[in-house]
Amino acid sequence: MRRVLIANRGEIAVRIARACRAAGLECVAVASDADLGAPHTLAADRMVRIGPAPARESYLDPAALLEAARASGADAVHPGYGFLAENAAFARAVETAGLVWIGPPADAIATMGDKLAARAAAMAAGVPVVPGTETAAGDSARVAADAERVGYPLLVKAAAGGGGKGMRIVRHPGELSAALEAAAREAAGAFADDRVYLERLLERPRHVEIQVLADRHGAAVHLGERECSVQRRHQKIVEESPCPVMTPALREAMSTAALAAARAVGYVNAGTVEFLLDASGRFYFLEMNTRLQVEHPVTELVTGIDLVAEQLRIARGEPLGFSQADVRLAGHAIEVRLYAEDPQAGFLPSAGPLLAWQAPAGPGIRVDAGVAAGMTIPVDYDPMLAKIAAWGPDRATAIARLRAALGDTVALGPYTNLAFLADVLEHPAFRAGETHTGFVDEHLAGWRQPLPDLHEAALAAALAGTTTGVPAAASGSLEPVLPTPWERLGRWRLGT
Amino acid sequence: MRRVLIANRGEIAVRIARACRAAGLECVAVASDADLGAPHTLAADRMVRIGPAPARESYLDPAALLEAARASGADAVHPGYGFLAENAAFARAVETAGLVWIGPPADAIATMGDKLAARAAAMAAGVPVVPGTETAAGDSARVAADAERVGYPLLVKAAAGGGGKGMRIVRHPGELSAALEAAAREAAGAFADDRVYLERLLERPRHVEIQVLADRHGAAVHLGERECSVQRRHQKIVEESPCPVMTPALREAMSTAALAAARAVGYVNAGTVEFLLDASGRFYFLEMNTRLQVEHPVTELVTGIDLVAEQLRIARGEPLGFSQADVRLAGHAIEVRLYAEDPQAGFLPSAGPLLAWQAPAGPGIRVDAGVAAGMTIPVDYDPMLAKIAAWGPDRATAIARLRAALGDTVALGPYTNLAFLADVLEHPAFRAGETHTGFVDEHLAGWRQPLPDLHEAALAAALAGTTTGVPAAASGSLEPVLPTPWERLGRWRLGT
Amino acid sequence: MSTTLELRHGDEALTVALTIDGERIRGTVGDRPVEAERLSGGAPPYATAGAVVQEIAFASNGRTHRAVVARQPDRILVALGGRTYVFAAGDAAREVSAAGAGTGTIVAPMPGKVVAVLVEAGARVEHGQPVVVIEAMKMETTLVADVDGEVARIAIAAGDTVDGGVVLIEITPG
Amino acid sequence: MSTTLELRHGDEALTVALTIDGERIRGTVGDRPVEAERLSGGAPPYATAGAVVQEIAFASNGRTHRAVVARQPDRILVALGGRTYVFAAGDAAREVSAAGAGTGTIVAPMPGKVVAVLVEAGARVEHGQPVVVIEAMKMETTLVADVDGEVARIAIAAGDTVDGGVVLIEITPG
Repeated sequence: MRRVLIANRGEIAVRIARACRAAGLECVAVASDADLGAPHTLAADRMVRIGPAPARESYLDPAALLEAARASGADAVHPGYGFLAENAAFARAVETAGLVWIGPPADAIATMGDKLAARAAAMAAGVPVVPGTETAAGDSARVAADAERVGYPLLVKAAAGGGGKGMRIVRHPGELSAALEAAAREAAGAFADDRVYLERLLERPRHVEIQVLADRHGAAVHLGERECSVQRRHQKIVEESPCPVMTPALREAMSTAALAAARAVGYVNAGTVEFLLDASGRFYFLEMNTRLQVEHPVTELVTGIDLVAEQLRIARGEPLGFSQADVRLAGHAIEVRLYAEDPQAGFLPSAGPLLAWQAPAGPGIRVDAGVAAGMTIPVDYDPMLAKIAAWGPDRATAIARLRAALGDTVALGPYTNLAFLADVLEHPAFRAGETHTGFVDEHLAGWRQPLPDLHEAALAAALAGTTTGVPAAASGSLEPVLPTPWERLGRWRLGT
Repeated sequence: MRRVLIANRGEIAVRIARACRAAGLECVAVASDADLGAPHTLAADRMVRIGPAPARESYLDPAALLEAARASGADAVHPGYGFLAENAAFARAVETAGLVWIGPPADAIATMGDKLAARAAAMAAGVPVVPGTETAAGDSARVAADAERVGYPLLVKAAAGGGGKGMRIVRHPGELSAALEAAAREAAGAFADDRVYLERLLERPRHVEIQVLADRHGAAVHLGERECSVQRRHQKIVEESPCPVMTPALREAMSTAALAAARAVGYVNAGTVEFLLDASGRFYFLEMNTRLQVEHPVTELVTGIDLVAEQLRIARGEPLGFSQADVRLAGHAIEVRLYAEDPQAGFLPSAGPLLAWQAPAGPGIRVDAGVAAGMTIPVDYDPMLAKIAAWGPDRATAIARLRAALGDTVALGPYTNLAFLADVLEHPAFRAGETHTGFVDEHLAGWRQPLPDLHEAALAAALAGTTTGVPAAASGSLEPVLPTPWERLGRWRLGT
Repeated sequence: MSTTLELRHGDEALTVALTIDGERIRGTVGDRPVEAERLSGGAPPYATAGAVVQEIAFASNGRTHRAVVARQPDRILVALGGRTYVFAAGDAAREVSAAGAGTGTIVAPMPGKVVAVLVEAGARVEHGQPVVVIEAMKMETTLVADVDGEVARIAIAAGDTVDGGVVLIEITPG
Repeated sequence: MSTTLELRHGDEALTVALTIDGERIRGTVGDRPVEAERLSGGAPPYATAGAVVQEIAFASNGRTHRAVVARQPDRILVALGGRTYVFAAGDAAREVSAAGAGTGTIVAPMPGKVVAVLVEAGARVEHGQPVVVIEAMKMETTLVADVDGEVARIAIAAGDTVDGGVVLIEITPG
């Protein structure tokens, strides 16, 4: 393994490129036409174009990625998360092409990627699962009967799903058929697989997941848990480790279950077993994510273990360099996901030019970003701009550092959830560790951005107009100089 | 304690401001006329002007700082490092004004600030010191005799010195009087105290120092060591923890000596006891720095303890929240100091506009910077731009991460030691941990920057000229728009 | 030197009237008096995507503020303390806000694909009723009627790819 | 479009001659042929302190490069891979380099204070001999003669404060 193709984009591609460089490996970025010159392409040693902006013609196109690997002389492929990371056929194709797949065996991906097969595997391994139907939803009469058996409220979930796509909550029997249809349509669009099934909706559960690492020689360890309960649109926006209500006994039980689930599918490389944890301390297998997780930095911050570096080592066939006893959790880490979206409009994704971007810094602060000022946030992909994480010796310190870091963050252009995230961190229920998957709906429904410094902001806006030597428009082309924004802003020129 | 005046500038003032904010304290920055709008002034909640650019009329002026504290309603003063941090009279004046001094007792500063008194105190506490004269150098005949007794090569050191100022190496008796004169003159200028003394010059010693923390209730702990052997002009440029040749027994012995020295002067708050360590494993007390150290981040990275936060707690009278057994060293951290200086011209300090500045990021990377693009690096102060540090589970990983981070760093305008630092990290002797205070002279004398990408750089220079829509000059004034640099660059316009 | 800037934030009109003498600033923001000192520093200004971006630092009421300001032809974005303030400026600030009232014109919030049209031309709809489902940035989003009224025109069909800002459906209020 | 830029790095003259067709670049850098693809992206350009600063990204020989380039009237600074390349440009690039030869004119490398003058007018000095001590940025720095010769003029005295670039001592080579 000498040269790694990074089959992804954005912050995770930047992060993988850094790990490759630190490991002395060359790396190759891929870019759709929407991403030429994007930060992830400049973080790697090489760049290969893989197609037009739409993901299915570029980052979701196995043939384009394999050709990129061939053309660039790569001998390994890291899929990151999302896109083809959990596509068993792609994993197989990579290995068939004689390349190293930096991820789990294709069969493990296939089993865990099918939620129904995953539930069956977990149950067979003695791992508790959420009550639900064990077969795909079929004709409507049978589904209605299944739903009664599962009980309302329930969830319709895509068998091939993930990240909240193809998922619908159903509180009353009357909503069932519309929810099935919407979920199936979304699932078909997202995963080319319209199978859906039913699962009991637990009330106010915590989302707690266990990070596992397994090598090719049969060794497997866990790296503790992450709590990722604070979600909107069924997608995580705040993650932390450890879980605020974790106990040694519960961690022992959950991690034992997680390792059992991983072993049941012959797991190798990094993976995450997700559970729901109810108020009584019972937990239920939800699914296994057979790839690096978005929120892996919080685990890295509390364990000191570089998960991507371990992925590279495991893929090279090296044994794990440490045992379970060597894994120590120190302090507390919290991550927030900065999205281009409008929290005042149902978290509607936003796009367009990123006019200004300033990442925060400071002791314990880690930023994983895939953006730069002046770039356009494409409409074609997930609108996450960056992950901002803080480590502290205790949870209160981590929160205080992260809250201060958000105050130093600048992201102008698209709408962002920056101020919303700050208010999550400020919320007394969050500070008390009282989190569950309904946290946002319960505490922050109808959130409006507070405007404590509106007058100061207006003053800043006015002062910005009082500088005469403003920059002219800059363009990368050789056309005549554009009219300056200053001229176009002439309507509200200074009085004298 | 509610509002802290930060009596410093640059990166350390930014770092202290962050610690105050995370601790829920307000903070007040001070600014000389050269620093209005500098990053450290914008990192704080408030800013007070304290005088003209020259340090002795601003950051070294106790009256101006006390007046700033009064005017801003501050009830505590953090001195940072340098400037008045080790000025016992200032510490006393702060307390006399009814403010909390975030540092050690004035008497401890006074004793340790006088190198001769410090040596006496260390010897009395049973701590080994470097062989030398125990009294200030007097008439030349007696000094020559003292020098013979100490033995050549020797060092002339300022009694009030620090940071290499007022220090000269003497290899032959004929150089002695010139060295004494130069050292005394430099010491008089820097410290208003021309006393100098002689110390044996150890051959190829390591500089190893122990970080201590002591509260007002008699508890004191150490946080392990830092090795800071890589120096130029007697100033550290690379620091790491742990020391590559440290053993548990040696750490036990050195930290016991360090705590004994601290207790001997009734030490409270954060301090550092510096030792020289010879090849045989013997160590000698060098001096105690009675303040936060520039290189404190490497200790924070391996212990997880926030030294500035602890300083604030101790100053408030709180007991240490942990015992020696709670202090664990995990992994390895290395810091480099990025200076505006020319390593090809004897590390001559450099100044002027910082045209571009980009800090690196990534797992394990911490940057403490006090600069921003567009600011002018003043000629009036120490030319350190930033500290760039990397943590890794082991020394090799820390080096690899830090080396990659330096490759991502951009600092254009003044000369910098960026490429020099990278070559220190690349050097086989550094990688082998074979460091001593003569490392730079032994391995990197006559260093010239390698030019591996000269042709690519020339290509970039040419491409930069092919963009037409360049920004016009920007100014903060209301004068007519300046001629654009583009116009002034007309002599080397494009051909067509 | 004096300067006046008419801004609007949401429904709130804010006139900023300042007298600037070197770094000293006096005047009013809305109905509040303001006194401030402009601070130098901050990154150099630049232009991108039709906006001028500047860092603005000032001290007011003893406190230091650092804002990043992006000026576009019709709006000014200000990042301050981790929050973004979006001001309408110029003519846009003087337009009477119709926000909240609803216009009956349903536009695509961003480029995307129409997944489903949930109403027919001529149908009566109520405020809040789902009318069209659009998929953009990998999420299905349901757009709802912003008035009670009658569907006057449906400009798109399921499967269409649309640009941001394009009118999808027009509803005659009533 | 074609462009030619004469650069000098130290004593090495480097002429860059390029033909640019969209993002395709061909030509020579010094005596080496070059073929590259310009990449978009990077932060917007800005101007500060008389320099234009741009991020330049390109791929060449299969490798991606990201440089930050600051253009000043007589020189171009390029940050690439953690190293800084300083090119003389324009007329400055065409001047025959006198570097290394020495001129006998000792100038202050930066603003500072003269601590000591170590020679007298009329004295003979040797290349490398200390002639003046200056304190700047908290460090004493010793300036040495860059030629063998005779001290023709001493323009300053101990205690003087001097600006950067000011002539301190002139030595007639010989």
